[in-house]
Amino acid sequence: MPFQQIKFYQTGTFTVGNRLLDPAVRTVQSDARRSNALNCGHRACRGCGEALGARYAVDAAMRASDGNLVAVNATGCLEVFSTPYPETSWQVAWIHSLFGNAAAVAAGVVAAMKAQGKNEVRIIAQGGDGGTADIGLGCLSGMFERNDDVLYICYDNEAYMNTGVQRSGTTPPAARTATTPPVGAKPGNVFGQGKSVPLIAMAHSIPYVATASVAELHDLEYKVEKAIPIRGARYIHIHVPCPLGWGSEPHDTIKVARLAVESGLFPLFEAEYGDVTERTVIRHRRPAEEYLKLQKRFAHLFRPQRDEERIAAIQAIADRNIQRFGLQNGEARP
Amino acid sequence: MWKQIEGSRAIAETVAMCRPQVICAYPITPQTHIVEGLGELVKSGELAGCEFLNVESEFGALSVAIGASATGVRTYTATASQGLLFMAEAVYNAAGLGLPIVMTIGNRAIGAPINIWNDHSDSMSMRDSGWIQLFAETNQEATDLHIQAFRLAEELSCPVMVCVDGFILTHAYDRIDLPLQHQVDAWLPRFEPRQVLDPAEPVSIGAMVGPDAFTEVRYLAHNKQLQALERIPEISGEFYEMFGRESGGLLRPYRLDGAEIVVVALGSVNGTIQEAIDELRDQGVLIGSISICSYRPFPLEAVCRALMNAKRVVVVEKSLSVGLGGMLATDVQMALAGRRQKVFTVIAGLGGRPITKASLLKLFRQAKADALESVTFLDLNWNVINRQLARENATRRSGPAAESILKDLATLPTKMV
Amino acid sequence: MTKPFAITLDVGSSLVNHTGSWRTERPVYVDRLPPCNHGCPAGEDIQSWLYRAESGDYYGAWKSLVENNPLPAIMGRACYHPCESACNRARLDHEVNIHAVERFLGDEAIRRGWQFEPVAATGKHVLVVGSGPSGLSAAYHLARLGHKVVIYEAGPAAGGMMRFGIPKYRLPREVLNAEIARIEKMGVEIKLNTRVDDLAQVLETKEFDAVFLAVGAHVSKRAYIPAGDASRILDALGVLRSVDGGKPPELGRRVLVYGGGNTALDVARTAKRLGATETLIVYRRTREKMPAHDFEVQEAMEEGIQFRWLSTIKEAGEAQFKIEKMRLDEKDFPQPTGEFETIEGDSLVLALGQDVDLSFLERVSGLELADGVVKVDSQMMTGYPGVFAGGDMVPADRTITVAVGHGKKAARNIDAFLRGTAYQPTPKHELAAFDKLNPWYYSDAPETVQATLDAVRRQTTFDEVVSGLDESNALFEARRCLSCGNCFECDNCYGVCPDNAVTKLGPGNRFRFNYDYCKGCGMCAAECPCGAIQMVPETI
Amino acid sequence: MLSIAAFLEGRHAQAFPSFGSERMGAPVMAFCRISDRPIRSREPVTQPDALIIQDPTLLNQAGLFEGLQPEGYVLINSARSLDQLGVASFLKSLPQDHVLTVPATELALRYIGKPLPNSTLLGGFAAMTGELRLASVLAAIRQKFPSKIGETNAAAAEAAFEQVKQAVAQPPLEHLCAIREETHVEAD
Repeated sequence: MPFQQIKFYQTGTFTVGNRLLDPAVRTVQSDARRSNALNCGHRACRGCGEALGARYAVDAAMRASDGNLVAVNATGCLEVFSTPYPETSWQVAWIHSLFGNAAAVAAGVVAAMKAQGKNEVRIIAQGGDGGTADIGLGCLSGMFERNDDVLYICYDNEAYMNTGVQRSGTTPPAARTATTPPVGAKPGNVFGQGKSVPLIAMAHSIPYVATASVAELHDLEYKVEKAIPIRGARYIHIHVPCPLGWGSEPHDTIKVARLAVESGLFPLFEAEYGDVTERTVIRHRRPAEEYLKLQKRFAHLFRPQRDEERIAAIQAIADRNIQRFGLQNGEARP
Repeated sequence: MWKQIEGSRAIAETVAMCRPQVICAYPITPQTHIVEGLGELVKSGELAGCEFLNVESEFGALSVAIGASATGVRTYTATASQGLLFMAEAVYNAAGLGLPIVMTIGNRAIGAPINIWNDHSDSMSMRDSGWIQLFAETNQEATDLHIQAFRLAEELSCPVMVCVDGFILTHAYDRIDLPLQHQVDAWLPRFEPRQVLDPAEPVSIGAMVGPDAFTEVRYLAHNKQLQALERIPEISGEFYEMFGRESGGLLRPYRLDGAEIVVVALGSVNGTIQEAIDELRDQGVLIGSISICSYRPFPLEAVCRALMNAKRVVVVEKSLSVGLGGMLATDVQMALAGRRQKVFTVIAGLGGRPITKASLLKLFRQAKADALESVTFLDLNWNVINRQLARENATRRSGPAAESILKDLATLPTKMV
Repeated sequence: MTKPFAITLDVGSSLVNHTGSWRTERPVYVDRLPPCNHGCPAGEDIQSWLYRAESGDYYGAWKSLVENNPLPAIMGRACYHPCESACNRARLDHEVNIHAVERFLGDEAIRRGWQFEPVAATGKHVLVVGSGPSGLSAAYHLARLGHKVVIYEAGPAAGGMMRFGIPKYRLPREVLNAEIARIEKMGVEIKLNTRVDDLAQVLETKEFDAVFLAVGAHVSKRAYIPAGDASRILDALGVLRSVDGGKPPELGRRVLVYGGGNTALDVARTAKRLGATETLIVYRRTREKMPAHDFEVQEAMEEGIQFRWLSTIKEAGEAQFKIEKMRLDEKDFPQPTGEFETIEGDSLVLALGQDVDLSFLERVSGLELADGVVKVDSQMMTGYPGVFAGGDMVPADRTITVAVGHGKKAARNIDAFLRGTAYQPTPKHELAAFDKLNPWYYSDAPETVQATLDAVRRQTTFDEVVSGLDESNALFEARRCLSCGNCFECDNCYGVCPDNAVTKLGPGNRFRFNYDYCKGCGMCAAECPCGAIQMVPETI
Repeated sequence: MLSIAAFLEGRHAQAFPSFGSERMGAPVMAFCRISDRPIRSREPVTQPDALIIQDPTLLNQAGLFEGLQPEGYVLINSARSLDQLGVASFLKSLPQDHVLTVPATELALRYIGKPLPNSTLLGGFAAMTGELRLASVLAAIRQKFPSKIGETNAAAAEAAFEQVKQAVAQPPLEHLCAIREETHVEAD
């Protein structure tokens, strides 16, 4: 049929589902039989980006592994809101040990599966930015260096939300947290050089590294489904807004994440064996300011008066990302 | 099979006979030879079907072990001293999750000042973590205890530490009767996990438990150790039936017949203590000793029974609860709660200081003469102490104690060993 | 295997925790009125037939289309498509080319010979006067309701203004004939060359239970222009009609057209096709003020038609016309400037608008006339019970689309009248304005530009200027629709809910909220691309 | 190797280093107990029956001979005489033939090709004390170093055994013999 090759505009190329597509090629999230790995009844805040990102990622991993999945979880919001005794929201084999050891526990699970000859079982480890970029970095690096057969997924909401929004290694410049209050001459977080776990992961030359966002479901699922079958250490860093910690509207969670991507502040790319191989080109570029304005954690950049210097400095970070990863030219992945 | 062999090597070969499926290693003296040996056995293929991971830290080592054990395989690791402290968080976690991991501790002091030599401060620091702690008196027992440890751990779904005196046992070449593989296979059942990470039967392990159930969880952990009190002697008995050797058990009495003075100690020092006891017995002194193998769970009843007729109890321990005195002594006192016997604490062998028969004889004679203080520091160099204290009294800024003491030691005549 | 107490839990146990109690707002699914539907004078449900068309179900789409309009092939060509002017897609890239898809469906129906199903007869008889768009539309809708309809057409062929007012190059006659024939197949009888000179007479016969008056405005307005005997002055409709009749008038090489409406353009472009080398449109105001549709002005210019803005014709001579320049006052009314000039011209065609000949109504009692049209109530009934009127005869824009809409509305009211009831239109939904949408989810897609015949060919023949879409283009175009205000099952709400509180009911059945777990975050509403979810406060 | 040799003769033996953090070349001590009954004591040897000194430069170290038994043995790795080493007078209290030197390093260089006198000295020790049979010493050496190194070490030990045997009369048998060995840490 001639129209099969045509893109679908009414159903939108970017919507979750697409009634005109063969169900087999639709997103996992559009499937009425998706695993709902993280089920109803969890105690995450309204509009929680992490809860959304976790279900996106683990459902995709479940489909890619045909249900042969074990998940290891670091301490943090995700663990606390999903498994308060006597209820668990997880529908997959799941273990929580400590804050800083998810990567190592996962390595242990892998070793045990290998020893038992259960090579079909795929292992993921997941944690927040604190458990990944800060306290868990040692174990993570060890897992990478040994090239253990683990897919580590970091849900980055850019602060220690579980303990009440304290600064983490991935908290962006100028952001207000409980430990970087908006007071004094330079309110909010310092303008440090930042800490990019994806780049740290790439420095280990592991088979696969990717960044993803809850605003780009197709892209996210593509990356998880691509990562699952790869043998060896893999890392996916997912940007997940936190309405509570960021001071954004619960219904704006995806919008905020989208602006992070479209401003260039959160670049989407893939890397294999240490080299960037793919990037997701920005469709409609937006100024960083639009992203900042939706979040109370940046309110002090605009009130009482605009902090032109620091707004420009943040825009410069976005510009650098776009230039560095070539986010505006080149072919977007179909 | 008899061998003249280093303790660490004997332990490595025996652990291998228990067919663990995951072993993780991180180097720290004096435990290192054990995992080196196991690494070699895995790489050479002698220990088949086992994954050996070189991890990035002790914290990582036990974390890997937690993951592996939760996946339902027999898991082993070893550490010592600072290493045990660095994995402390995971130590409590493994016990809390009820994972039957077996871990060897090559007992060593804890800094600062950094010290690589033997005492019990490291495992003592984890005595309340929920792990079972078994102390080996000899390298033969160290070897045998590992086989028993796996059985005990897996029966109760509770992790076990086998505490082996660093250097004194780990590095000593001894005459050891190594078990045979077929014996171990016959005696040690397959590991049947109580919980396992299995996509076919998914569960969530490691939930957050609030005030409504936390006490119950903790009580159940305590109850597990009470069950261990029953099983440890039984397992020791069953071990005897297969291997024809007495190893393990709750405690081992020595010449208690009519003993008025009873010495209590953990680990390898019991050998030297027994030498001293023999000599004193020859001189007609009514003295005996008990070597405690199971420190956690602590066998209150058995200890109480063993000390029933003693007039004085001398607890020789290689650790110090700073500001209190002895930890073992405190437990012994609890065992003797309500009885009138005197319990003396002797802090000895800290940071590798040799516990000599001579010093022990002197000590026990004092005990006989009822001339012991409630807390005694064996072979304490009072010259050094007095000078430092004097300095500190003279000026508040007296500099780091350790350095000044080393200066003193250099100027004072001291016995070189 | 006895699992450890409390620290190890069985999966799915969190379902006992009904987080719905956290909610302060609840999402509800709504249907909003798409701007295209809102803007269509014929009351077409455009979105619904585009929805069917985009999945390749052309028959279904056509059936849905003719629910409201029996003339898609004609309308797809001749309608000035206000739907497209209202289309939200224009805010993204370019409005959806709705008329092209409509025309594709209409042509497809003709090609495949799709017909209307016959219905059970009610035994009622209705007379329709005039077979123009509103007459045919009314006849069609009445016939679908089971009434026997007879059309009296004064002219030699059915179609009214569609046939006599719209040039072939915009509406090929075979298309017109095909869609009229389809209506006749339903049992509608068209009596040609049957002029009603006195309606009262017809009414007295009691032959009909109701009458619908749909006579077009065929009488051209005239303006007084002093003219010499030799000067050639014609009226636009006359020219167009004679061209259709096959007896083209003598216009000469240089033709002046006086007026600014669509008819002026039609006649100018016709003159060009009749061989005029120069065709000049003279209009008293500016291009911006011109009532004609801009795209027609554009096409005319492409064909070499010239324009003289701010000008009135004062005198007509043999081959010369005196023109006065005008200026617009503050109220944008043209005022004379007293500057004159003379231009050459062989003939002048007046296109100054048309009137309806209402003389045949004079004797109908109770029926009121005012400013050249018939007064009707909200049911489109005249002062005489059972006599209804629409199209050019009533106060409204005079377009075929409006006429078709009148036909439908009148038919419904006539039906109600025949049943002794009153027609109750269903209340309209809230408008699906652009700000209700989340357009991020639609990828950019430029309008498929219909291939237009090259200008040269256009000027010499009456071939259709704008050609149709092929199937894939039509499909592409249909799929540019944003489905404003109505769920198209894109699964966004189902996908973006962090609490899995949306139940997917399967194809065609849309979704249901599970309020046991919905925390009311509103993400579904924010991310619904077409604005079909609304957040309403919880009553606590 | 000493303890292994004793083990091979069916005796109980215990060997352990003076546990330290020494790096190559630093002076260290190692201890060995040999007995006919199980050895329980875990204290370092403070009153040795025999003292093997691998490096004569350590001779003037304070307390080197402290605790040495009246009937004890001293074997020194040196090509020089006791007089030349200046210890003859200091050790004259010991029985004759209980204090000897043997050029173990020279022998090692000759037979092994490396200045590693350990196993060589064991041959000398066996000859001097008669505590162990040469055969068991050689077996222990071969067990410790399989392959060619074992053979060369054994050859060196045998040579030392012969040299010392020349120098001594039939020695008395001890029942418990504790040996302290003074040496430098070697890389093996």
